[in-house]
Amino acid sequence: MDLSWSDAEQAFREECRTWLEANVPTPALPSGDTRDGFAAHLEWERALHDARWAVVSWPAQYGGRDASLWEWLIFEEEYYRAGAPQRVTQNGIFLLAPSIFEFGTTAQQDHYLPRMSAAVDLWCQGWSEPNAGSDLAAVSSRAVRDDDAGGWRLTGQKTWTTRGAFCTHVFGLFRTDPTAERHRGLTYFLVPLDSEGVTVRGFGRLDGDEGFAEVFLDDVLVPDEPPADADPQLAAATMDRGGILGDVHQGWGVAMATTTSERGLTLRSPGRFQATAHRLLELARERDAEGRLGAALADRVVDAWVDAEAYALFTLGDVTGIVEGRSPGARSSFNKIFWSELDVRLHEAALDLLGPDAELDGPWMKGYEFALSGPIYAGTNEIQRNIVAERVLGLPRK
Amino acid sequence: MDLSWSDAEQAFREECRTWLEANVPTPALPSGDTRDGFAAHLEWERALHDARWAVVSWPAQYGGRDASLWEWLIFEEEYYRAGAPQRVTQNGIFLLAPSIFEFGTTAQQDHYLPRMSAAVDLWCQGWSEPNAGSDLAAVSSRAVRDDDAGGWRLTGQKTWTTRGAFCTHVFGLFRTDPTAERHRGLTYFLVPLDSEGVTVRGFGRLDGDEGFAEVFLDDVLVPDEPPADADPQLAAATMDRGGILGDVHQGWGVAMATTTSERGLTLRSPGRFQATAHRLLELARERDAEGRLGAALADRVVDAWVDAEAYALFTLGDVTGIVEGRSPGARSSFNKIFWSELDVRLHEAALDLLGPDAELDGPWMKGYEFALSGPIYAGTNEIQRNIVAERVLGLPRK
Amino acid sequence: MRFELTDDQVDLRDAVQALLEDLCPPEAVRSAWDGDGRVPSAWDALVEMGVLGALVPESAGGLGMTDEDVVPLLVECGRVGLPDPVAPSGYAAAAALTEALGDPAAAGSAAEWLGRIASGDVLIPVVDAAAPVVGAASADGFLWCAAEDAGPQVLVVAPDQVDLEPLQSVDGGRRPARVVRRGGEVLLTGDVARSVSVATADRLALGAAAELVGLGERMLDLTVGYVGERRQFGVPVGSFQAVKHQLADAALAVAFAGPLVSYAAHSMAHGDPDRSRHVSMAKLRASTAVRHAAAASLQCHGAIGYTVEYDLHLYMKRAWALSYEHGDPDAHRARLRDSLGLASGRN
Amino acid sequence: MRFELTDDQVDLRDAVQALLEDLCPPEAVRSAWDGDGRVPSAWDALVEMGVLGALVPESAGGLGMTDEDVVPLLVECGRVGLPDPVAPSGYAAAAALTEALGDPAAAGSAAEWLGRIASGDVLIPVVDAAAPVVGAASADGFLWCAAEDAGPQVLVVAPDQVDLEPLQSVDGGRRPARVVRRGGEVLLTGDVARSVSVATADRLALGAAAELVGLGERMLDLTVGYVGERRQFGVPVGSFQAVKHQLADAALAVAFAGPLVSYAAHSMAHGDPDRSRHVSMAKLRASTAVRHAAAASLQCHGAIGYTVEYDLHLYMKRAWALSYEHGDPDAHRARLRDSLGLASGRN
Repeated sequence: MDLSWSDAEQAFREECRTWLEANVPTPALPSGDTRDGFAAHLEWERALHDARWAVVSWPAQYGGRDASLWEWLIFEEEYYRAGAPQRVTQNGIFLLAPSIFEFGTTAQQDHYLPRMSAAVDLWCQGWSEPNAGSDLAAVSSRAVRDDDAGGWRLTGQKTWTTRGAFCTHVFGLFRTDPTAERHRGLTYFLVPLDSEGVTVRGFGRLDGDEGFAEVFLDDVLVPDEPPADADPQLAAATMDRGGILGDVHQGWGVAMATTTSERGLTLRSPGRFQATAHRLLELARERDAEGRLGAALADRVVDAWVDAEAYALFTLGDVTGIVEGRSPGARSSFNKIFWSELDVRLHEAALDLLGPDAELDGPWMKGYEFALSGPIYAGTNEIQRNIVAERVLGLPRK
Repeated sequence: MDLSWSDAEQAFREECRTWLEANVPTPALPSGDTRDGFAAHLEWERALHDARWAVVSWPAQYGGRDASLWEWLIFEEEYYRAGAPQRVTQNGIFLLAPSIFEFGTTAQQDHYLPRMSAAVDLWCQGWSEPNAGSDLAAVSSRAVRDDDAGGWRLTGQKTWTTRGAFCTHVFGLFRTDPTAERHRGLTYFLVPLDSEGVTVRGFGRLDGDEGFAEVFLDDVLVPDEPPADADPQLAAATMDRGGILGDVHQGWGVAMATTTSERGLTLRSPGRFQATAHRLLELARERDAEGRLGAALADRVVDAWVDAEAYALFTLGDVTGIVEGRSPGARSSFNKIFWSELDVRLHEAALDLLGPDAELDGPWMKGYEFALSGPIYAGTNEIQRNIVAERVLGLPRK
Repeated sequence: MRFELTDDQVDLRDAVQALLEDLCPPEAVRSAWDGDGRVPSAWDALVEMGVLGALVPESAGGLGMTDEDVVPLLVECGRVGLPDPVAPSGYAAAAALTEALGDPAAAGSAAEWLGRIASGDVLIPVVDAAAPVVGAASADGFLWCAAEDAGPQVLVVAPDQVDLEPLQSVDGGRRPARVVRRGGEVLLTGDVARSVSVATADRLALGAAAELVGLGERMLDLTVGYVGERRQFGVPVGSFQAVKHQLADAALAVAFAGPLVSYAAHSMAHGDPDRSRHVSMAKLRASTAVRHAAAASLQCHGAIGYTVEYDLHLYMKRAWALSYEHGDPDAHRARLRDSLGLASGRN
Repeated sequence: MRFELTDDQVDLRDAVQALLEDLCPPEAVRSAWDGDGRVPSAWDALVEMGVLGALVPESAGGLGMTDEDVVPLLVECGRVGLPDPVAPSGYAAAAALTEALGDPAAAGSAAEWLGRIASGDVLIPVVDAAAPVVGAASADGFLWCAAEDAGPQVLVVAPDQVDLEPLQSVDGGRRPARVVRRGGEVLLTGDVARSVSVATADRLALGAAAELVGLGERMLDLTVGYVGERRQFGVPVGSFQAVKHQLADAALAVAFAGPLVSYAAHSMAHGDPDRSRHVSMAKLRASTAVRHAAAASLQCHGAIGYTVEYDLHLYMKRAWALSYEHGDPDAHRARLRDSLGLASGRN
């Protein structure tokens, strides 16, 4: 066991902290899930990119620093400790990029990744449909071959698309073989939202932000990949109009690559929860100084704080394994369940500290509302518990 | 709303309290689930019977007082408040008697009920089998018709039979029609344990008492009911050798009568948990007086105490409804879940108060071990939650 | 012994339930968010029906009912998420003024205010001036319980005798404000003021507990309906055991909170010496049970519950707010610790 | 940065695991209940392998290892439910005596005792004389941390210098007793005695936490095996979502306790200034997680788990006992409150 950071890692942390201290906007930006706030966040994203902090673990050619997973953890820790803004580009970076790295052609990687890290292309996810939420394989949006136009024509409806009203592109699964069963016959499409036939309707989220959208597609043409020997400019223009990631009918596997990616959402950076735990502790100390902290409530603060530390340590173990080539596999469902429910507990403890003021629309209530989405999105915790039971513990499916 | 007791009910309570104060044995009897303890408990049961406290809500002709359900509640409250011994006859009184009242012939009622209330016949239940626990309808013990002998021949194995090694009779379901499916083709038999072909093997329970037994039946003859015009003495002798309750192949319905009986196990008397809550409070006050009661732990005591009160009030509502002819129906599953998990919480809080001494083999640890069986027996709480969801809330079965 | 509403009480409750279902559907609650936090048609109908004056003595123009009659109606107000201040004004303040009728010096003002309450004016009780006061902006007055240096006082305070600092609640139908008092008419002092202050705090807590129970039942109804319809993996979501058990647990918690609320109403009506304890039991359990129901409801809805276009959030946010108002769970546990003789448990 | 055992540590742990699986099956634990609470064959093999002397410096006849090496072995002792006092004697007492080697006056006795521990003698540490002391009856001596009026002392106490009052534990493999000291040889006094006392209490707590993690994993293994085989309603019990989710939750709790135990071992080994805090985190979470695992295991087993003929109870009762020993969850939460600067939270 070696819990020390190398000199290079320490230097990385220093550089990162110094830059964040100098650049994190104050006062805090308005929510990135509102129209005005999103614009402000885009400026921040572009500043991050210019200083090469947008995607530290990516190759330099795509805007990254070739940072190790340890350095990525350090970056995240510093980012949350600095109270830096939420990442409105995260659905591209965490959900789509891993699949592009694994399944994209070199041409696709070269085209899409730099535009993503520079916050030029702004990606939202098109997983859920009105009748396909937890049951992702039930998607009914379809894509029909159009040989004359040299591509596919997409029709259907996607929903719960976070920040969809502010983004430029959507990625998602469409049924290309209507005769195949469920997981089969799906293809992973990339679609610009300014394509003809796309309509986006924003709607309100629990916390009052216009953070969700429905995306309607009506006979939207997505062109085939340009031939390898195509004129580069022409090829770029074609890819600007969208494309297919991975093989036709193989979209399920492409999508699943995200869910097991170590840089995906399942490995939520511990820094986020440790920063929240730290703020919780500060709040409890204020109450304590006022002589208004009950011991029972203090114990709930202790429990939540301990769990944030436990999550950080569990993640260190995961990352050690990944760095040494051992994938956590289905154990990543442990992470998803734990961080999402921890986040709720941290905020509940804070609201309890606020007592009669808890209902006021402050940062803790906002944070609580957001935390409540954690057990629902990215695979409900019911699904995650099934995965733990069946794939980690080995209980029978039926 | 009228939360006062009538003069008659007050007088009943006084009589009951006075008798209990004079008669409850001190020191407390050893556990009735041990061989010696069981014998001591039998003496107590017979004293109860002689004073007509054994089955207060039964008709006087069977040893009762024709007490109302309210008076039964009063009796139970006083019984637990007085710290009177556990009822080793309870499986007969609570599980079998309701079915005899509903399905027994007059001859069976006249024969079995007085012997049960007098603790002459000591009944244990034969529900579970090695492969039929929660899934009671999976019983495989069978009964085959023997016309020559004028009865049925029973073969099979029953298990988890509480106090089976000390009892005189067993009741349970046997498969009389092997071709019928699951719930169908079962018959409810009454069997003396001294019948030829019965073997009883006691074994140990979690709490160290020899409280369980397996009952093996090998070609055990249970005679048909004597004809209505039979000589009374001969009829009694026949019934002494066992019989069938209800109709052949209709045993499932007979057994289920118990589970919905207001005097069955689902309506656990609140007095039991209020008495435990009272002891818990006393323990907490002792710790408090020593300056060793943390506020967080005090809060757990408060929560458990409140829940014991809530259970008592919920039961008052149930009893009001029953008295006025409204059956609680599937809502009785609420009671089972609540009292069984409340009992665990009450004991956990007490053990937490004991701290390093919690592991010692005292009454709280014993009580905790017993409480842990609550969520398992009489229909696991998983089954009860299914019932609540499907029959109270109306969620779809499939 | 009979632990159940009388037939008359059931009839009144059912009538109020029908009225509110008709006049306070989710759309009306949404309008209240966009407007001033009121649903005028429902309020007027409740006034018409006598609900606001239910507790007001007949001599003062009311129905002369008791806590036992009124508390079940507050459950119904909660069930529809009515944002209007029925509980503070028509229950807690009305009961306090009824006490004040017994004091010759206060009787005149008290009778006048009771009449105004019965006809729909709003008198908001304030027992903890540090906490946000809901409905302050549209109040016709405040019934103020003050702990002055000279001793406890109960006052009636006019809107122009206070300074308001409006606050934003997570529930847009509530309009909390911090209120600072600059004047007022002293109604009661001394021991009577003290006991009226305690009883007013108790009724505010019990009123919130009753509304919480209604909200809990409403959220569960919504959720049971949704998971019975919504299909995933080829079956209704509600057929999954994980969903069933979450909802069974939440329903169980709410089912056991209800009797504590009824019991506390009985205690208040009969002046039971342990009534404050019973109120704390009711508010504690209603708060924890309904938070539990809110969490289960949201989780079982999945993403749709997380949108403002769906109705769940209207009831959930009200439930959150009420669970903290008039004594959060920790505050009532602390009062119960004292009441149960565990007062020194402070380590 | 590397949060994982070294290959050498893994090899040693695997060897101990294999040895214990072989020599301490459930039947051996049962025999210990009927006998004197010991499993001699396993103990002798562990002595032979050097486990009892793992922490003893090489100069005193041991392997000179650290907390990081030894704690994973205690997880394995827990996994098989070994009742023998490996953690108290071979870990907590051995570490204390190693500290005492640095004091010229104490070094002689300390070295002698370290040698005896490594060769299998039992030295039981006592840091809280009011609490039951497990294994007291078969101890060759006690390492006694006493808070005398004159200041802290660490003593070695012989069996004939104590009075024992035997107690009955729910776990028949444990032999607790109340121990009253009548004499003893003072090894350390003053600040060194104080710091050794704290470190000894920490190691006792951490040893229990490590055993708890092993017990939790063992109970879950047993349960997963059972519900995979046991059929009801025509399917394996383990295919019901309610069973799956109970076990997933319990496994999750245990999985997140493990890293806290490893981290605390690292802190103890490296003298981290926050080591006591880290130990409290580990013991708190190991206790709550493994109680959770015990409850889920029993419930998912149904009635069979409730019998003494089935093995589950052997591990469950040990888990209960260890969760209370050397600081129950409330005690460690209190220490964490202080450590996190919430010391005055006493209302």
